[in-house]
Amino acid sequence: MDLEKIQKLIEMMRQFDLTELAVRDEGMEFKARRGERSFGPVMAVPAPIAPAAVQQGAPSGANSAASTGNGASAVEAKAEAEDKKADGGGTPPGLRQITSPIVGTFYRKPSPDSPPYVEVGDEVEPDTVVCIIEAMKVMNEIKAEVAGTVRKILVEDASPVEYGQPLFLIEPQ
Amino acid sequence: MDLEKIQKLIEMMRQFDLTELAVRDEGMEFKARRGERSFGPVMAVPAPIAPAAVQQGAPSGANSAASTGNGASAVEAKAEAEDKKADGGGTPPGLRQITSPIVGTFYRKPSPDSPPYVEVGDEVEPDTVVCIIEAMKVMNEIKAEVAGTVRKILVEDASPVEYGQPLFLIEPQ
Amino acid sequence: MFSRILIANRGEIALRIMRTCKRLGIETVAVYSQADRDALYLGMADHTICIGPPHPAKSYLYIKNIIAAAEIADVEAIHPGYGFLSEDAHFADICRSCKITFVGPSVEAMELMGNKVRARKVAMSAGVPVVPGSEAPVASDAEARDWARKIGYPVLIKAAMGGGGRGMRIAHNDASLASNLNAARAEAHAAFGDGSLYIEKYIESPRHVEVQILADEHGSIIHLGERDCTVQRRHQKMIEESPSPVLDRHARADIAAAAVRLMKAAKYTNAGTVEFLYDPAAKKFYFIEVNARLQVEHPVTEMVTGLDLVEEQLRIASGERLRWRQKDILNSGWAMECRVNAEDPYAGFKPCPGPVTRYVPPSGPGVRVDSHLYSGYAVPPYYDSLVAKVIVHGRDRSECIQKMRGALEEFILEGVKTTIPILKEVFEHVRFVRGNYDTRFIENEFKT
Amino acid sequence: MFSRILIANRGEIALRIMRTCKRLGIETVAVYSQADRDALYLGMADHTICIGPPHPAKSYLYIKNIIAAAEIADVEAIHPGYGFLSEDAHFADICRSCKITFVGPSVEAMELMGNKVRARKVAMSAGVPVVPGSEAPVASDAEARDWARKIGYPVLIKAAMGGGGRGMRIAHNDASLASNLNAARAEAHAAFGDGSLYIEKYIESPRHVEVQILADEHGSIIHLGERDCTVQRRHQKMIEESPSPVLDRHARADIAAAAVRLMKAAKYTNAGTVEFLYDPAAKKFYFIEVNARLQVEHPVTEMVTGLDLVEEQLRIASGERLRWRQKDILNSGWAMECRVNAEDPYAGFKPCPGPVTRYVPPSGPGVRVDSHLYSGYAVPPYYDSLVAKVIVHGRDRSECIQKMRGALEEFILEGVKTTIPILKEVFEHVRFVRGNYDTRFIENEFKT
Repeated sequence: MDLEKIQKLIEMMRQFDLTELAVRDEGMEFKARRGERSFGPVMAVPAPIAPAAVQQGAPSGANSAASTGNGASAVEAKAEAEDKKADGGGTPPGLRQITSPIVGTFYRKPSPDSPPYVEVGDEVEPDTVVCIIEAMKVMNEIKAEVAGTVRKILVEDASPVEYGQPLFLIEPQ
Repeated sequence: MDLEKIQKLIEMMRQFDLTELAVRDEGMEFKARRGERSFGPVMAVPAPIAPAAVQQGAPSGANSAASTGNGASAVEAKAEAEDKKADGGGTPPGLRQITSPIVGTFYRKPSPDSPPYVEVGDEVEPDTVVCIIEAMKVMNEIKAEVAGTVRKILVEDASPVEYGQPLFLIEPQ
Repeated sequence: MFSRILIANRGEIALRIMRTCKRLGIETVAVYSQADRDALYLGMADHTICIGPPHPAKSYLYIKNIIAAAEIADVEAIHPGYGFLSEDAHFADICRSCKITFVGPSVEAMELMGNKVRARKVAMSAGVPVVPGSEAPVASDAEARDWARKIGYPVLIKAAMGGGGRGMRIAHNDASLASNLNAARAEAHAAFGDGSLYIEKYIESPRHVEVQILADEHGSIIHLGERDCTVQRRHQKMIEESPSPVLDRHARADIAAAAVRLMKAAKYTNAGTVEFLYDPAAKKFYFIEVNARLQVEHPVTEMVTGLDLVEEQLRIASGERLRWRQKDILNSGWAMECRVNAEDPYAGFKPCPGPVTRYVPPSGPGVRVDSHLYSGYAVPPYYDSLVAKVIVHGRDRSECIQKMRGALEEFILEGVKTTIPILKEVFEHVRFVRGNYDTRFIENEFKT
Repeated sequence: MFSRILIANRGEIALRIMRTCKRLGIETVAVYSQADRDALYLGMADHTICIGPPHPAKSYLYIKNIIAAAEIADVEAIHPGYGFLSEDAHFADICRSCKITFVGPSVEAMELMGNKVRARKVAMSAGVPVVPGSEAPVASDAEARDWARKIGYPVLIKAAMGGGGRGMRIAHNDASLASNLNAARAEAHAAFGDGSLYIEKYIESPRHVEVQILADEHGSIIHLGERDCTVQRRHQKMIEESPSPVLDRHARADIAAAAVRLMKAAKYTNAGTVEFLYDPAAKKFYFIEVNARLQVEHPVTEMVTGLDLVEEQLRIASGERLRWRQKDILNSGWAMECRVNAEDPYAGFKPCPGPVTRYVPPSGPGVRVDSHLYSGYAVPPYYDSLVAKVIVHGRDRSECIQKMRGALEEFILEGVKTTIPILKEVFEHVRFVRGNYDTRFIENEFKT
C-alpha cells in the first residue's frame, strides 16, 4: 500500500473541501469521508509528523493529515488511521513491514557465493537475520523482529536503502 | 492510480462548483462529493468576475466561481447564484442597492443650502435623482433606476465614493 | 519629493512602483478594477480605490475615473507604469490641466515621440541614423513602389500608428508589395483607425538594442547603457540583457551618444528609451522609436547600475536635478531578465489565465523576481499575460546564463501554463549561449 | 570542481547551497529527516536520501547515516552548511578517512579553533588583541579571584566549551564571583560535559564585529570586509550589516589585517569568520573566536562584494586557487540582513512551529530573501526556528534601512508567529537608525 498516495488523496480532500471521495484503480480501492464543516487552513498544509508514528518507522501517513483536524469527524478519521496502523501501517491487511533502521547497501546474502538469508515463504523468528545492510564498510545484520512468514522481498539485492525504507513484508504468526 | 488525474477531477469540481462527481472509465472508478454550502475559494482563489455581475456592481461573491462553469451542474450552480443576486447581492433580503457608477465625491444636495434629494422613507421612481457625484468638476446626477422606498443612505454627504460602492438601499415596489 | 501619488496601473508594475514609494516614504493610492479587487499588492497601498469593471477601457484606461480618484485622494502625482495610459499624451495633458504631475515626459515630448514620422524627423535632424525609407506616409501605391525600388527590396510596410510589431508586413518584390499594401492598409484602419503606411528598408538579421535615458527638467541628460532585447516572439520581447553581447566598445559609445543626442533634440525629460535596430554584420544602427515611459525590462538596467529607475523618475518629476553625471554611472557585471507570461508557448503563446495553485519563486544571490503572484492568485483574463519577471545579475554573461537556468529550474508556478518551459529551452540553445541570433530567433528555431 | 556533493543540512541553507550547485552544474544529494520529507526544496536535489527520524541526533547529527548516504550516492564532497555537523572536527576527520572532501577547513584547523583556549593562544602569538583574562581554565576559585582582581571588575565567567552566549555570567565583585563560579561550573558540566571555566574582562558597551576570510589550500588568504552583528537577543544575532557603522577607515583596516594574521597563523583554509568585540569608546577590538564555517549572515558579504561565498567554498575545497587578490575585492554600498525566526518575540522568543498558511516574501531592487518556506509549509518543531533571511543592498546605510522597512512591511507570513514585528520596531528605533547601540540593545530597549 502506497501511503504517500493515500496521504495525497486525503490532502486533496481537505484542500478542495470534499466531504466524500472514493476511487478504485489498478487494484487499489480508496474511500473516505470528511465532516461537513470547513477545516482550518485550506491550503495543502503538511502537518508536523507525530513522533509516535515516526518511531515506528511508518511514513508520514494518513493520520498526520487528520491530526490537524478538529471536531468529531477528525477524531473519527484518526481512529480509523490508528486501526490501519495496528494492522501494519501502510502494508496490506494482515502483513507487517521490516524497514531499514539505517542508511546503507542492502544485501540478501552474507557473501556473494552464499545462499540468501531468507526467501519468500520462509518462516522467521524475531531474531532471524533477514539481510545485512552495509554502512561505512560495516555489515549490520538486520533481524526480523517478528515471527512469521516472508511474503515479499521489496528491495533488490545490493541496492542502496534509506532510513525507514520497507525491506520485507512478513505475515505474522 | 493516477493522482494527477484525480486532482484534476477534483479541481474541476471546485472550478465548476460541483457538489458530486462520479466517473467510471478504463477500469478506473471515481466518486466524490463536496459540501452543499459555499466554501469560498479554497486557496482564496478569486475567480474572474463575470461582466454581468460587474455591471450590476455586485461584489465578487460566491457566484463568481460559478460564472466560468459549463455543463449541467454548473448551470444549476449559476442559477442559484443568480437567485442570490436577485435578492440583492450583499444586501438584506428584499432590498436593492443603488451603486456608484463612477468615482467621485457624493453629494446628497444640489447645493449646500438646498434640501437633500431624498431622505429615508421617500418614494422614488426609476428616474428620480437621488444624489450627485462630482468628478472632474462635473456634477453627475445619479438616478434611482428602480421604483421603491429609500430604506437606508449608506454614504455620508460630501464623501468620496469609488466605482461600484453601494450608496442607497431601496425597497422595490 | 511628492508626499502622495496615485499608481494608474496594476499587477507587477503597480507593486514595483509601490515598493519604491514605501522606501521613499511616499504614500500610495492604488486604483483597481473589480477583476483585481483580491490582489494582495493592494494591501500594500495606503489607499485603494475601485475605478471600474474588469474591462480595461472601463477601468485602467478610463481617464475620468482615474482623475476623479486622484482628486478625491488628493494626490500630487500619477505614475502610469507601462502600457495602459503611460504613453497617452491626452491623459498627460488632462493631468496637467488638473494640476496633477504626470510622472513621465512633457505632453509635448510625448506627442512628438508618439508620432513615428515626427520622431524620425527629429532623429535625422539630430544626426541619428534611421532606417532608410519614406519619411512620411506614402500617398499612393505608386509612391510606395518608388520608395521600395529606391531603397531596394526587401522592404517593410509599417502602419504609422502601429507598434509592438503590429501592422508590419514584408514585401520582396513589386508584386508582393502591391498585395501587401492593401492588406496592411485595411489592418491599420481596423486596428488604429488610421490607414497611413510607410515603407522602409528591411534589415535581414537585426538585433534589437535600446538605450536607457534619464533627463531632468533642468537640461541635464545621461544614459544608463544599453539593453539588448533581441529575443522576441511575435515582436514582443521575451528576454532582455545588459550590456548587449554584440556591441564593441566603439559601437556601444556611438549608440549611447546617438540616443542622448536624439533625446536632447526632443527636449525629452524623465526616463525614456531609444530603440534601435542594430545590424551586427554592417556594425550599423538605425533608430526605430522612443518609448516615452518606464519599460518592462527596466530592472536589467537597475541591476547593472545599482539605480532605482522608479526613484529617479519620481525625483525628476518632482523637479529635482539629476543626482548623477555621466561619469558617475558605472555599469558593472551583466544582467538578464526573462518575462514569464501565463501563456502556452507550444500553442502559439495562447494566454492561459486561471488560478495559480502553487507559486514558489526562485531566489538566491543575484536573483530578483518582480511579480504580483502568490499561491492562490487567479490570473484574470482581461489583461496582459505577463505575470513575473525573473532578473539575474552576475559577473559576466555566462554567469548570468547559469543563474537564470538555475532560477528557471527552481521556479514553481503551477495551475496555469507559462512561458517558463520555452525560456528554459532558449537558455540551453547553443545560439543563445553564444549570443549569435537575431530578432527572428524564436520563430526560426523553436516550435511554438 | 566536484561533480556531485551531499548537503548535510536542511532548510534555507540546504536550499541556498543547492542554488549555487545548480548554477555550477554540480549534482546535489539532499539528505532529510522524516520531519522534512515534504519540504519543497528536496525537489531541487538530484537525489534525496532519508537519514532518520525527526530528532537531529538521529538524523542531521547522525554521522553514520550521513556517511553511508554519501557512500551509496557516491559523492565527492559534503557541504555541512552551518550548525549541525559544520564545526564537528570528528565528522570532518571521518569524511577524510572515507576519502570524501569536507567543504570547510582542515580537521586540524577545526580542532584548533574549536578550542577557545588554544584559539586565544594563536591570536596572541599572531599579535591579535584578545580580551584580557585567564589564558587557561582557572584551576580554583582562588585563581579566578586573582585574575578578576588583576583584570578589574566587572569580569565575565565563561565556559571553555560554551558558545552562542551559553554558559556566561557576569561578576561585579568578589562575592558575586564566588557564587557565580559554582553555578557556572555546574551549568557547564550539564551542558557541555566539561566544567572548565575561564575569566575575562567584561566590556561594558561592546559592538560585535566580525571579519569574513577566504583562504585557499595554496597559501593565499584574503578578507571580504567586516560584518557588524551587534543587534542580538540572548547572544543570538538578529540583524547583521556590512560595513560596520562604527568603524573608521583605520579601525576597519586594522581589524581586517588582524583577522588575516590570525587565520594565517592557524593555517586556516576555506571560508571562516573571525569574531571580535569592539569597544567604540576606546576604539579597541578584541578577538573572541573563529567560526570555522559558512555563517548564517554570509549573504550580507555577498551583497557588498558580489561574490557567491558558497561557490568560493566549493572552489577552495576542490583544490582551486583563490580567483581574487585582496585588491580585487571592492566592497560597494551597504547591506543588511534580518533573521526571521518562527518565534514569539513578545513571549521571550518562544519558538512557534506550525503550518504557514500564507507566505508572500518581499522582492524588488536590492532585496533578497533566502528561505525554504512556502504557503502550506509546516515549520517542524525539531530544529532551529530560523525560517527566512531578508537581505537588502543599497547605496548607503540609510537606503538600506528604508529598503528593509519596506521589505518587512511587505512580508506576508501567516500561520506562525515570527520575529518580524520586533524587527520592524528595531528599524524604527532612533538608536538603531543612528547606529548607536551595543550588544545589549534588544534586552535594554525592548519588551521581549
